[in-house]
Amino acid sequence: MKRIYMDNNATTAVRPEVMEAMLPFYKEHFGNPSSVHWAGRETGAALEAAREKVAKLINCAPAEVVFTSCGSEGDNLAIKGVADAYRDRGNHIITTAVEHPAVLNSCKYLEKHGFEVTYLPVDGHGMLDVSSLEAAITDKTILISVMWANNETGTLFPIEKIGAVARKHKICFHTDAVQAIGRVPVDVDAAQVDLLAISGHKIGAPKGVGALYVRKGVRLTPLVHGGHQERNRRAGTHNLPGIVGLGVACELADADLRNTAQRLSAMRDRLEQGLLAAIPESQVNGHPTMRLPNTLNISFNYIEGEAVLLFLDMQGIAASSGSACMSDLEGQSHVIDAMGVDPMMANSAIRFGLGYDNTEADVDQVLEILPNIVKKLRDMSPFYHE
Amino acid sequence: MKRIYMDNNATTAVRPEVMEAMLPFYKEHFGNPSSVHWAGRETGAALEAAREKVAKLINCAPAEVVFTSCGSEGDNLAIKGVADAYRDRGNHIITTAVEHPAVLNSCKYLEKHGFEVTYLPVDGHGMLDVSSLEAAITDKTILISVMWANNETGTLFPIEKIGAVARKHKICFHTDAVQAIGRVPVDVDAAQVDLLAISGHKIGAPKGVGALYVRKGVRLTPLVHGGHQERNRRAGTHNLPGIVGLGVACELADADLRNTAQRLSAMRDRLEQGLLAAIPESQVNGHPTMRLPNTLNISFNYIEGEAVLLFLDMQGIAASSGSACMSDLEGQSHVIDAMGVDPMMANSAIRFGLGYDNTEADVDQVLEILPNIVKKLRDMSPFYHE
Amino acid sequence: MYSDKVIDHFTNPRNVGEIENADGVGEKVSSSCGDRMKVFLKVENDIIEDVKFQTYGCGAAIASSSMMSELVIGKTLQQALDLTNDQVADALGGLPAPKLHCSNLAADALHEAIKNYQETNA
Amino acid sequence: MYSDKVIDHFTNPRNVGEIENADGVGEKVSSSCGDRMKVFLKVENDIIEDVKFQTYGCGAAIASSSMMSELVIGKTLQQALDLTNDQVADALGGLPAPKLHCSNLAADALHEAIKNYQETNA
Ligand SMILES: Cc1ncc(COP(=O)(O)O)c(C=O)c1O
Ligand SMILES: Cc1ncc(COP(=O)(O)O)c(C=O)c1O
Ligand code: FES
Ligand code: FES
Repeated sequence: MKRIYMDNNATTAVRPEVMEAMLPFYKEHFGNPSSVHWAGRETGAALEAAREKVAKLINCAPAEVVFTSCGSEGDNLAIKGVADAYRDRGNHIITTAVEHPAVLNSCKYLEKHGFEVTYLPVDGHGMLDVSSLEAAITDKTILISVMWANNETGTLFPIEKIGAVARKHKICFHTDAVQAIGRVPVDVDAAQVDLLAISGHKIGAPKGVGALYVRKGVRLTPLVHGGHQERNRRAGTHNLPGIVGLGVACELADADLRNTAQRLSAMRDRLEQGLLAAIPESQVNGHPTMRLPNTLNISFNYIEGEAVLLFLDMQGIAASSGSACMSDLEGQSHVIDAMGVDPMMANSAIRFGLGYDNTEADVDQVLEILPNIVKKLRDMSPFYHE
Repeated sequence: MKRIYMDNNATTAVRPEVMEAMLPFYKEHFGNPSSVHWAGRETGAALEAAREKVAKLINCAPAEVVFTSCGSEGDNLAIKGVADAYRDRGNHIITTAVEHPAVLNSCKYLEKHGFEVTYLPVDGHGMLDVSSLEAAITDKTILISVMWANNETGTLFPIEKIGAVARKHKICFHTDAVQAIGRVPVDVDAAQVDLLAISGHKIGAPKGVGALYVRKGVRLTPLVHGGHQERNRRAGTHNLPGIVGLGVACELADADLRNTAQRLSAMRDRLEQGLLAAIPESQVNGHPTMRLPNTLNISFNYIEGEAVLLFLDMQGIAASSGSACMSDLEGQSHVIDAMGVDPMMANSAIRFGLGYDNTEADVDQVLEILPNIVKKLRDMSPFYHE
Repeated sequence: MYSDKVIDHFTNPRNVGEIENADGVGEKVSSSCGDRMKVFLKVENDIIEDVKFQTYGCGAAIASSSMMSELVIGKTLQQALDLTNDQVADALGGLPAPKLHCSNLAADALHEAIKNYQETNA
Repeated sequence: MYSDKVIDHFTNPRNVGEIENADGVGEKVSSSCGDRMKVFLKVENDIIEDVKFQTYGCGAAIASSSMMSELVIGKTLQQALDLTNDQVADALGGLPAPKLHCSNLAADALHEAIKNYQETNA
């Protein structure tokens, strides 16, 4: 059975060029980049070369890049770090209802520690209204945290407009760009972003490495205190192979961003049109046009998502569910929920995240298999027969 | 020129068996262990197998192991996590003056947030007095954090005695075992430890992975909030290859702990005796017997450590300096300082950290080279001629 | 994550469908996840002659429904009433902890159907 | 981290030692790191005939001392007084930022030695 991986929003395989670049840094060049001897010097240079590559992809200065262990850590560092450093100025944070748990749960933690958080709603396409964001600003607002692209639906927020609002009101602006990076152009300068989190394993670098862009001049209390690494913004011995891998992944993303986006969105559109045509009472969740090129979140009424995923899985197709029934028993996704999707539709939401390795044949395969799965499950569903 | 690496307290090379075990998890088995499809299942099983191996090395239940990104993160999670979770019980923390910066700077951060911290002194051998620790306990004490082995001198603290004191007073006991793990036997049960931080890259696993042991029942506010990973104690997609590597490194450490310790301490002792004999006015910093088997911290009066290290480096020998002149301009090491070592002696402290790969020939080489370096530098030193 | 038995029953669920003019019909909606199961019975001389089900739910819910139907066809009503959720889960070779509640649907909906039969034939 | 010139001067420092019956002796202790340098001068007709130094310090301090000695031998006292710390660092091909203060020792100790010469010969 051919295995088809269409869950690239959850994680990606390490790209071969990335792997090759990392390999020498495990056993041969393993020195601690903070060491002054030969073993440290060779890795120290690699560390800074990787920093430059990350900086280039997002158009910032290398010194503004802080290496982290993952996207979640970057979000936590940005949000808690700014909250602590700017506490004297205010205690209000603005975010949205559809952020990743790394952002939402950081905010909830801060709510327990004297902060007030506004969670902005989204419309039926998962889109945010910038004027209501501006209206939510108070003189106590010290941070705006709005994601660049939503991980479940792929909806792209108007980051440049939000950046302009934040800058106008002189408020720090953090964006979780974990899903956006490598998929759409990201320019921290053009977008007037102050902090931006990325994660390696979503763009062909390995798990265990990420980065946070921190604009020069932005104060930040560290999340991990300790040694002087990362200009005192993140302690801990550098994950050198991972960082080298992240650098190469950023370089590759930079080089083939436009081509990949075109190729993936063409495949994604074919998958989307094919499924909508073959399966009545199905709908796309997310914005029709302002959407990541690789992401399709689709619902099939009357059935439940986990069952669909299991059947897909048994035929070798890896996709995922917005509702994550297995890991979150409270039920459906907070994202689809915030969009006001009908609960039964919401329960069947399936996310396909295309990646470098997917082919047209993969799309054909899903188009062949999935309509039958839906039919089988609908035949079993009490709702379908009523 | 043969390169000799004797800085294994800073970091180690990845062991070949570890590398081999990790390799399949970058490109082939790359699924997110939280995913329910085939790609997630194969890595989910590997994740739990690694957890069992770590648990076995330190004698705890697998569910008590929380994977982290490094030793520093583990220390921060333990200290800030307990401080936040037990804040209602008190605001006093006891630690020592010679902890790693990950512990000291976490404590300093907490001091800014309403906590009080006692930094216990050490004696000339870097040893701690357990009765003065017990005397420092107040009814507000919620955490004791004392390292198992010191990273600069190798001095081993009486962890079992401290564990007994902490248990008697029902206070959480965290120990930074980053240097101890894999070098001396570590049993969290026998030592009555509640939290214990380890770091992969000190024991032949890669950089970017670590673990925190958290005894069942100990409450802990997460450092990284977000998804449900690690039973809600550490969010973020798992660094699967790193975690697999840590598991194998723990398994290897478990298997050859006694042999390695014997082999390394024999080499270390020969190095120590040889240098003391060849170089007048030299001294060992650290405890004469209660010391890591692989560590030698030695001072040569009248000269400065960085110069010694540079000459060693030019001859291919990587060692490190307690004083880290390069990275910390405030001067000498806080550890050697706390031991009351004469400042000029302290300034020349050099640390050798032996590892798996070192041979008797390496020791011979250092014994041949280092006395000449000291002589050359002393000839240059104004103090030596006065 | 799922046992082979769960996968088997999920992939090829036994007794899916409805029974026209059923002797008893019962239904259960999970309070924890909103999933739903409907059971149809054919009863003769206190013996369950036939069972059919419709399930809107996860893989575990579908497998539990199928397993339940196999366990009770040919049994007396009392035997069917004695069937517990745990027995369904056990017969499936166990369920992962977060999925244990799914097996509840099956026995509960069955018991509702028997109640319905007993009420309409009382 | 260090330039080749620094490494060269550190490895083979020029003019290490002391001058017996020196015409001028100066010394400087770094306030930031406690490192120390001592400079000995032989002066004839306002020309620096010879320089020797002793340094207790890091690699940058030793290289700076050596470079300083090369730069001033044969120069007039005024030229030597005009030598700045920056010039010593530049002559070494630059120093890493946290090591810039180390080059201060060299020019400062030299100037102290000249002062000492001028005072004793005033
Ligand atoms: C005693 C001790 N604690 C903590 C750490 C921090 O570990 P890591 O560099 O993995 O964050 C180290 C090593 O640097 C250490 O030696
Ligand atoms: C939008 C978004 N933010 C944050 C994260 C967290 O990234 P990581 O898993 O690397 O911590 C993810 C992925 O899981 C994501 O999709
Ligand atoms: S999750 Fe709803 S029945 Fe299983
Ligand atoms: S560090 Fe003291 S002179 Fe360089």
